[in-house]
Amino acid sequence: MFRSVLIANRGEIACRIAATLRAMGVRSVAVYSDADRDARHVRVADAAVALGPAEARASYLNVAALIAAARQSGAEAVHPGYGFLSENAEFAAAVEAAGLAFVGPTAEQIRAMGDKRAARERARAAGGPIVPGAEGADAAALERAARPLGFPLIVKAALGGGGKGMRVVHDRAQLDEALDSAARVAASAFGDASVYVERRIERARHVEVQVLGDGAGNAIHLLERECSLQRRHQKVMEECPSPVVGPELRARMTDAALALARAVRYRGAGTLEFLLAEDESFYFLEMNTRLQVEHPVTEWVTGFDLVRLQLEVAATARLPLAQEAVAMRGHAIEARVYAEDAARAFLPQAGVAARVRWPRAPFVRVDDGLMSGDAVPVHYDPILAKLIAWGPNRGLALARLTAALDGSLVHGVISNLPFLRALARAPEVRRAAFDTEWIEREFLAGFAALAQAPAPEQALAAASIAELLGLAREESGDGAARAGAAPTPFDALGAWRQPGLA
Amino acid sequence: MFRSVLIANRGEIACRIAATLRAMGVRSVAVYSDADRDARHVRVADAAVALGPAEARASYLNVAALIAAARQSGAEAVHPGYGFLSENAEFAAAVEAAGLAFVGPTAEQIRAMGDKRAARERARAAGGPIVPGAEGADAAALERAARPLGFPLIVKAALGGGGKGMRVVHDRAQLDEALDSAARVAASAFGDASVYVERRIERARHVEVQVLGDGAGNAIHLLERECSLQRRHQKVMEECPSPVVGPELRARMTDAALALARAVRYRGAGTLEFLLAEDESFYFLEMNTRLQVEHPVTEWVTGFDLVRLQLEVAATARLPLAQEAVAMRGHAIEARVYAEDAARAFLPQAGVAARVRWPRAPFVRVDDGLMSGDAVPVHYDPILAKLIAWGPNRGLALARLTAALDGSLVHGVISNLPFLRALARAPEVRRAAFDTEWIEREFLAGFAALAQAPAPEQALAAASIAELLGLAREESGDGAARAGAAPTPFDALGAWRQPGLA
Amino acid sequence: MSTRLVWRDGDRVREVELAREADGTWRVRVEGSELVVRVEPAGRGRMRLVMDDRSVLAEITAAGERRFVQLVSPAGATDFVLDRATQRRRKQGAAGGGLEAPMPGVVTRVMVAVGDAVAAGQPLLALEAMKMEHVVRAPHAGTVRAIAARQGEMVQNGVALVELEPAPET
Amino acid sequence: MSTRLVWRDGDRVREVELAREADGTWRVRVEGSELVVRVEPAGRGRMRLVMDDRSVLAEITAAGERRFVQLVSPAGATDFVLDRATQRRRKQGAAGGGLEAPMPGVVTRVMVAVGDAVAAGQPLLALEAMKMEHVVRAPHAGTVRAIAARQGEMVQNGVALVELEPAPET
Repeated sequence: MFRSVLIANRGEIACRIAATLRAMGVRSVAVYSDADRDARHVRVADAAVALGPAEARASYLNVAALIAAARQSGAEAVHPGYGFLSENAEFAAAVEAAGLAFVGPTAEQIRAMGDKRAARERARAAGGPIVPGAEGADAAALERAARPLGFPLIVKAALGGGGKGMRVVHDRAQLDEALDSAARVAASAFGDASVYVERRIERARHVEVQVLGDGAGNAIHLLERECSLQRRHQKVMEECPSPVVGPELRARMTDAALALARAVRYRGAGTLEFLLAEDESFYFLEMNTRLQVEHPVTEWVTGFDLVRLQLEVAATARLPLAQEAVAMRGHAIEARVYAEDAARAFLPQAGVAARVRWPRAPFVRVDDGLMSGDAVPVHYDPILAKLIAWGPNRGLALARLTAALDGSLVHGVISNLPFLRALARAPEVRRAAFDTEWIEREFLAGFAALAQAPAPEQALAAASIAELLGLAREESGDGAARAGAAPTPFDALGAWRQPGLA
Repeated sequence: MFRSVLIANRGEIACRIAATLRAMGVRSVAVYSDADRDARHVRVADAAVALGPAEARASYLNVAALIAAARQSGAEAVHPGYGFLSENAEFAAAVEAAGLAFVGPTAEQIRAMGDKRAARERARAAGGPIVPGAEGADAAALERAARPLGFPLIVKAALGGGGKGMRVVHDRAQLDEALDSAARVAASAFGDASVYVERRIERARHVEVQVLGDGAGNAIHLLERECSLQRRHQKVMEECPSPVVGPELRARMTDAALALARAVRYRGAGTLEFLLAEDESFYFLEMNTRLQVEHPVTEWVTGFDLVRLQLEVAATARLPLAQEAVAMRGHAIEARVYAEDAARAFLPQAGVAARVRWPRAPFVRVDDGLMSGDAVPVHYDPILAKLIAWGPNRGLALARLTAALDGSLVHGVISNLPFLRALARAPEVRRAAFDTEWIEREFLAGFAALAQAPAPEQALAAASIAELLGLAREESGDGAARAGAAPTPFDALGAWRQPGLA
Repeated sequence: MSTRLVWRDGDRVREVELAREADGTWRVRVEGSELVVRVEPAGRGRMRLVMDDRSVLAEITAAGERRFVQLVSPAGATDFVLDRATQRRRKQGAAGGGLEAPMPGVVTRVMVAVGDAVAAGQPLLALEAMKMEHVVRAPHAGTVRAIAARQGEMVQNGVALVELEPAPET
Repeated sequence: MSTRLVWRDGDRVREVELAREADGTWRVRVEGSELVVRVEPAGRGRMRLVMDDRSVLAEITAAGERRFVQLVSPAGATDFVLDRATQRRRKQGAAGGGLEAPMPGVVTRVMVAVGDAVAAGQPLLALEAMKMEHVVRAPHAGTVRAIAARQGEMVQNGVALVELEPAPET
């Protein structure tokens, strides 16, 4: 095993990787931008190297600075986490060129899977089901090729991701403009105007399969995850197993995933995303060549630490376990806590999280990157933490997740906790009756009305009483927060215990 | 299910019970003494009732105040936790006489199992193996009856517990004095001078079986726990399963446990403690008629929430699961963090825990009752938290527990964390080669030498540099701590970033 | 003796009148309805509001003018952000809003200059944060009197960006 | 320019001499050996001591005269409690110790009175905390000059309980 690993990331995922390194006795090296000097991921690592200015381009996306940090700190391997450079082939190549191990697939595999159109082709070649689609050298050719597919269609950027550049087209009249617009967005966002079209699968669910390959053509799977609860193609809650996948469908989906992973001789942990139609047909969507945000639900249900498995594959080029060792126990659900204002179009938030409290409860796990007084910088993805709950069945897991959301507090920065609490209580979520567009189609309007309703009298009463009891002191805001204090009305004043006050 | 449950306890166990109630949607009612007004268990409950002065006798042991609190708060049931009144038959009777459900066995069952000698008789009647022993109306009769047992022997108080009043006798010459002394201690500690003797089983392990009964003669088991790591008969680390119990022995032990539980028509969760000899023979020791401190290891390995099971039995008088539903997965180990100075004879500590940090890591659970700035009162058992780690095998669980201990910080009050860290790293603990006396016989001396060694230069350097950088300000001690701050050298002074300082 | 407090609650202005009785209970009037609450300690940073038939845990954190309020009851937790509605902010709110930074971010483009006449809905400047761009538009026609932010500058949530004098009504 | 600090480390008195170099590094001398360390930030409340061949995380918390120190390295975490060794405390330590409360607790019995002559090892008073009783005994023969605690009183760790004047050496 490596003696020292550099974590080329920040926030909760950097903390989570450091936890596994500590349990393995491997020295962890954190990196940080100027905005993250005091961040939790710096505090938990054995060593830390400054990268540069706050902007991601100058720090967490700065390949040269990261390679220099790895060399300087004596790291033998680099774990990229998710986001940032985790799916950047040039970074993977640069790490290996520097004589270090990249905890992930080869640069070629990242490149091949990063081109969504090429990935589709590989999936097709490996016998995987793909959504009927069409390509074409130019708009006219594409349009001709798309004719047999019927409508609705989706136009996608070849190099896209995260839904960027995607357009849904309901009839022939919209197609020209959509192709044009998608190509423009693709050119500006991904530096390549190539687009392709796919038939749109209605009311589809997003189900993905976790795989682990040794780089020599062997691969195993670690079950599937259900990630249909999305807002604008961003996952909100994920679970393992999928509540709609039975043993037979699971076998078919994992077989398809493994066929592709083996065909490309995939190395490390990866995820094959599928669209699952209501008739249980499924279609390859794309492959993520990195650790997923939602990996903890798989960890809980299978009992395996995915970061540890990644490191073992990277260190030995061998699979550390056999398929037979993977068993499913119970059900796990994750909720992603973001600094965003769900009541105001989910605008991202930043600032100082003066007071933060995450729950501790049996069968609840919290992967957090933030404690009271920590800053939420404006520069990065605003994920604050992930709450994960397990239960012997889905109902109990969801009840525990709901209680965990109620037991969470983020003050000083607006978070999406109210949104997640409402979502966890929605009857459709309890019944698992949703598809990838359900949140936007059916849930959001009701939530927005709720979120914009006047605050109840009790809230106004509580705030007003606290104000009279001394909270109004301005220094109890940012100042105290920076000093690690949790400002409260009672800290400042014992007077409230005296009945004679006011 | 009950709509509202009063938790007649404090600290980590009160917090842990409240967590399950919250996930079940049941209103929780905390109780608190004057010393616990600001304690964490008060903060997490839906309602809270003051009991009285700090001394346990006037608060957490005050039956009348507890019954009044339950009535006043509208609770329908009372969960006693462990310790305090959890094994007090009069309390259980008073709760039921008040028309409330007692989350535990009947008063008669508590009384019957509380008399260790009577419990031995019941175990023998149920066909359970008991340590060969002897009784007698007076010292002379006891001595005569004990002759066939040989030596060494143990003299025990009939109503004793926790090792109080126990004496080991190595030869005939010591017996008279030991009987005399044990009777005196028993009379003063338990109000009853009755004693009995048992043959001493050498190098025995402490293995206990978790059972759950419906009160009508049906009972299931939830595997065994290994609790041999003890100091002065106090458990220090516990695990599930026992590393020395295989399927055949497990079947024999759980059968013996269930025979007794069924014979007494046991109601609720209980634990049958056994001594396990090196030849795999085992002997009934006693039965604990309550939730054990170490229940989380069972929860993790079986996947069941024991507090929830207790509540379900109390509410329905039915077993909520069948024996077939209980399966074993992986291995879990718990370490108990106490406020005690392991370097100075484990003297209990109290004060303000100015800074507290518990780890968050995959497969690690922390049951805590203490956050930064909280008081550790002098009046109660000084348990601060329990760290529990799970792994697919014992080695990984222990590695994670070790990392969790390293990731814990308790400042302001001396804790036994250094002791636990050393213990988790001991080769005998790694090999699971220990018995109930191993810590005192072989581990303590080496640890004491280590603990009393001079602090390393790095520690002196760190403290001195911090001092020069401004930590010396006296107010950063208790004052700031009470205000919820985490005092640190860096909070007070940004000057250390300037290379020109000093 | 009672005290009056004014809060900004989203787009609303809320008035609270409260008084403490001789027996220590609080009498809180919010828009016509009245709450009688007893306040109990609930550990550092928390209080319990006890009313006739129920009680609720409340936790309040100050951050500048804003107060973060969490209420917890057996039915769950809810979070609110209230703002000490100062004279300045209420006036701005009345002028139509939309001229404060809706999120913290970096000003990527400034599309107007002081003295410009702008139409309602016209883009004034653009902010970017965490991969999202947000365009601040004129809430009404008028003349730009001041611009408080420069391109490349980082601004906090709620900071005034543009001062816009309304065009005379026609 | 260097600074000298004196610490009580258990029963020991430890002296530290430290100076900051022009380049920002610290030169720390402890009983003859010398450490050269660079101090880096490691988040609020933590610092990283970087030495030639290794680095260690350090976290220090003040509680009265005591400093709680945690060091964390890949080899694990270790905790230490150091005491600002004031003149008063060092003198007491030199007098034999044992007259301070060894743990926080309630004084259950006071077995001597002011003016009593006591023998070495004689019980002076008893403390109880969390079910444990601890008897404080005279570390040497002498005369009781003062008793700072009464029966039933709660005392903190380290508080002086009895002032004992040593008997003249024979």
